[in-house]
Amino acid sequence: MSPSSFRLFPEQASTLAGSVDHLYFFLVGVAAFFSLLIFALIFFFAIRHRRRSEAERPQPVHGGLVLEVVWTVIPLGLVMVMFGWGAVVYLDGARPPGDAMQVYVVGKQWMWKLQHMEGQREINELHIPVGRAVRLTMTSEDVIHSFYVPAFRMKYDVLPGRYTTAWFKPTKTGKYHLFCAEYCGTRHSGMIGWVYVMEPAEYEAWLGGGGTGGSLASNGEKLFQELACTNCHRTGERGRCPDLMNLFGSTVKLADGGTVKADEAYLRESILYPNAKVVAGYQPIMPTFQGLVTEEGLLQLIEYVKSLKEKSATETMPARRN
Amino acid sequence: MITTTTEPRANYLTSDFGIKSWLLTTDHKRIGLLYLVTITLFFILGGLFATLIRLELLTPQGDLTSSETYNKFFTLHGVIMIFLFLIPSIPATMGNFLIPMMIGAKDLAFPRLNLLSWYLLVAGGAFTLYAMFAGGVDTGWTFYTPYSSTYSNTYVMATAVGIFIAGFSSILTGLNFIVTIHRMRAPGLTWFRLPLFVWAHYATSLIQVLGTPVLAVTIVLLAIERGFHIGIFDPALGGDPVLFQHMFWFYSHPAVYIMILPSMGVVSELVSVFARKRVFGYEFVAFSSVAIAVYGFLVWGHHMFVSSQSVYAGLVFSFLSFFVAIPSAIKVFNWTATLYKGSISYRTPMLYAFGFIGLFTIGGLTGLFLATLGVDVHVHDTYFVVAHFHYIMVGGALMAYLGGLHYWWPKMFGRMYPEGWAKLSALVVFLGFNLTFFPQFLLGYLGMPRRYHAYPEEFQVLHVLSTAGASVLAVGYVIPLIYFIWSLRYGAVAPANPWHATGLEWKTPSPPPTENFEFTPVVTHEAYDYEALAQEEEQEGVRVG
Amino acid sequence: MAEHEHVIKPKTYLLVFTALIALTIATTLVSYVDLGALSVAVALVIAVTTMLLVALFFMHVYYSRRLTQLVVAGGLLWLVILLLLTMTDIATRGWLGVPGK
Amino acid sequence: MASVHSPALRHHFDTVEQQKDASTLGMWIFLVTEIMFFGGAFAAYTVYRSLYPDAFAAASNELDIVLGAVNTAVLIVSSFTMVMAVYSAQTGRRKALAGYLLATMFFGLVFLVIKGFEWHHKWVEHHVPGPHFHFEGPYADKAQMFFSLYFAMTGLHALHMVIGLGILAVLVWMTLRGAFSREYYTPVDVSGLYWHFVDIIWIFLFPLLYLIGRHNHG
Repeated sequence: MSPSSFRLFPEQASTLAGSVDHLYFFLVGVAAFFSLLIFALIFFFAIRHRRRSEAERPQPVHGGLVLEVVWTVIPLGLVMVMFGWGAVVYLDGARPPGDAMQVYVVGKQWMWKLQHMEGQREINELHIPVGRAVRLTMTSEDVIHSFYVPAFRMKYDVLPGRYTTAWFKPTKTGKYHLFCAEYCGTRHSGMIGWVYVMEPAEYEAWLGGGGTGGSLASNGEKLFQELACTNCHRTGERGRCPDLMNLFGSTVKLADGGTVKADEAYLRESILYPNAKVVAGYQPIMPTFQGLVTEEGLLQLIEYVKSLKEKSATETMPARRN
Repeated sequence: MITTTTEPRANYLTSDFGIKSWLLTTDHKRIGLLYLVTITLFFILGGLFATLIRLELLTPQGDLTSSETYNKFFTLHGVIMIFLFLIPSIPATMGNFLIPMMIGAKDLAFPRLNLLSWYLLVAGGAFTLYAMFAGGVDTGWTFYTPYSSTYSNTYVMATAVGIFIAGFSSILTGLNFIVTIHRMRAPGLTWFRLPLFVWAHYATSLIQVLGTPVLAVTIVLLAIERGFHIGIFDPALGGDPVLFQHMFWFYSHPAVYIMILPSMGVVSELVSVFARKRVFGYEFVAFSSVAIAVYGFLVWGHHMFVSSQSVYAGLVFSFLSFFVAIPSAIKVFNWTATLYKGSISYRTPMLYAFGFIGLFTIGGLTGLFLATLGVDVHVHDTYFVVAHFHYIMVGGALMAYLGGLHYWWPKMFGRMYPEGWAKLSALVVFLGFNLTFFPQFLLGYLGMPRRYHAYPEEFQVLHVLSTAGASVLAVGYVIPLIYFIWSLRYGAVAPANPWHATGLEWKTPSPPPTENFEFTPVVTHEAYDYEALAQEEEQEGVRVG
Repeated sequence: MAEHEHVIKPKTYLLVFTALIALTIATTLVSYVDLGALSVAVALVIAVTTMLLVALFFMHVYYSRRLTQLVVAGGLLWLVILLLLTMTDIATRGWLGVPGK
Repeated sequence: MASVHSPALRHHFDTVEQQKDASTLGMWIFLVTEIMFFGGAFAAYTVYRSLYPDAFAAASNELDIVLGAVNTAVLIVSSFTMVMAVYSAQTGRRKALAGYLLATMFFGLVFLVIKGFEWHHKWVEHHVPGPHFHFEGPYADKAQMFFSLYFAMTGLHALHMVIGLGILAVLVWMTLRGAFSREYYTPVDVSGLYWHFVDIIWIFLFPLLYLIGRHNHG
């Protein structure tokens, strides 16, 4: 082992790291104070009131209600501070900012597959620019995993059959551990990688280098055509199937009278279980694509549908270009 | 007492001989000893796996065993230590042995059920051992789906059946205790005259009865899913793996209190006897046990802050979790206050009690870190959690178990343990424990995930410290194992009440006769009344000291 | 205590039995009526009433000592805790505007 | 205290009262564990019904409401014969006791037979979850979840019925041997509690499984 790599405190490399650490120091302070208090009192009493003869019979001391109230109320106040402070930090870490750049994560036994909007795919490595918020949309192909970057103080489970989100904003360039934190089977400890935080210019260069085979949305579009979705879903046309233009983020009226917000989870469900939520005015005629699309393919399709935002009349026009 | 010295009466150990008299006994004291032997074996087995885990982690590369094997090690370590050692530990041994005596009864309410409970634990253990010898199980003791239901190809079913059966042992023990404490108390023994040990076991039993069945049905649903490929938790069928976690933790969080509440009961007894003082704030300590048992059921979601549980639920569970801290804090403060102006003896059980209070304080306070949402996101599923629950379960529950064993050993076997060796081992255990587990807090905050077979180099220094501590700890556990066995034959003969303690269990010979008491005792004063005891001893002519 | 001395008349049992059968018929028939979201509530109210009749009279909870009544109430309370806190997660996903949570 | 001498009094109790109280309390606590055991299954049911209400309604309509209602009535009748058995024991009528116990067993068996027919029917219709599962209409996937829960819950309930029948058989045998008297009939009493509990579980299973969204489909 190299002794230089030894450390006792993790690096702070995200906006969240500082606020988590502040809260942590507060907790360490409280814990240290009470531990030392108890230790000191035990030592002091044990020595001061040690048994001097076997026949010794100490005078009984009767409990005091005041004391009981004091040592109930003080801890109660302290833990309420912990709760409030912890909740603020947690909500901060849970809500991705609107301008965050999107990265898709697929976990599988035992690797991380990451896709950038621009189409770059990575395995067990994530390259990102410093100073820009990154929003992860994550799912798993098999069991539960957990995306954990200690230097960012950020962790969130990655579940099969569901999209979870997490975000961070790196503040320091460098190379940071990426771990799987939820036990996922034999090579769990091998499901690790690196997050590379780069200067924006460096990142642009990295993005430019190497053929990417098109953006995520354009790959999604290709898949959309390969799967013959275009036969029914035609943009700007009210055919047998709903128009997908401007769908993402809108509120969809359903056949059973309810409504649903068209988010990633809804799109995913509609591709895999088309009859679960049928749009008002349409028949449940869409076949399921279960087993025909991989998790990564699903993310590409979703990104394609997301890209159908502009008032463009031509349906073949990709929404984003490299 | 003076009259009996001429001709020693048969006690529960000598009343009958032969293997049948043990395997078919309905005497709660003998059943307690059956448990003692059984769980000691499971502890040694679980400890063996712990040793192997620590050896593997000595180096960053996974070089001692393969990752398959390592995963089986930590799974079996967890399953055996939790379900076959810690859950039965204090209640099934000392609780079984002492509760009827402490309340002045001849036996538990359902003696045959008590024996059945022991057989169920043995059967559950047998299934687990079968799984172990057939090839092991690698899901972790938490059995999260869909890994356990679909992906693992190890002996999940056999282990699950083992846990299911052992669970019924726990349920029936709890049921037996509740009925016994309600219905079998001696005349005059009102609720607020009960020893705090009994209060703690009553609270524990509530959890066993209310929580364990949910684990049982969760295991049934898991088995149906794994055995028949029909999915309750399978995302491919619209199932929710997070539901499994809810149902699992509904039991498994309160289960932590099944392990720690009885130890709190033991420590209350020890602190009182060796300070010769009534426990400060008796009512508060008694009610805090029940409060912990009740609150314990409202907080399970704090194991799931990053599981994709809703943010709102996260806030609710975090808020509720902090309230468990209050009754725990009340206990620690009251124990400490009990020492004030006491007559404090440094006998071995008291050393363990000191150790318990200190380590439980650290364990409890670090629990606050995990209830705090913002910090838990970082330390969840890292060695911080591992360190925290070992401070509670090993530093807390196991220290109290050993303290209690030393304290009641003379009552159980009529022999004293060797004090010098015992003090030495208590010291070794305390030092070894801290060396093993304190570095793990640092590892956890650094980001070392749990259940890792191999790890990045920068974590090695702390892992080496931890492994070094574990070897010290192992020595600390081997010493008592040797001298306890030695004392059965060579230990000094113990008097009926070697500590000048107040409980009813000390008013009967050591070891006690089969029926516990010659006459049903009548209780006329509160627990821990050392003045009344002194008067009694004076009348009976017992020389103090 | 009072439990085994208290012999309840078969007439009471017969009355309760009739009520139970009537409730079963009621719940079956009412399920054909469109009550919207209320239908679950109605079905549960009838089921709880039926349960209470069985528990109070057939199982003698009505005549039992306080402790038994407490045990029953405690068991039901814990069931509510299990259901309520589990649904605290399931029913509140997305409440705080965090996608997927 | 030891003045009460009953052959049924075990050595570690002081009085028959204490012994009976202990048994009754023990059975009630056991029933609480049963509440929590079934409670876990009800929790799963609640979660999935709240997530997939339409699929649950569609799948529920595949169940036979008549058989379900008849079975509910059969169980209520068996509960009635069970309380009458307890009453007969309290009043020391041994023959009536045996008769009511046998009647309870009979209705219990009727319930299981009807249940068996229902299960068989589901098997024939491929409504048993697993690789052969088939469900017409838009809700095939989520309907399988309903049937998984249906089989798990009714299966666990039926298992409890079978255990109950075993207990009743023992009681009949004990009655015929003259084990019970006006003074001692605790086993009848506590077994009755168990039987009624199993009845109550069904009282909830019936509306929750059979009676969802009937008005939509008739």
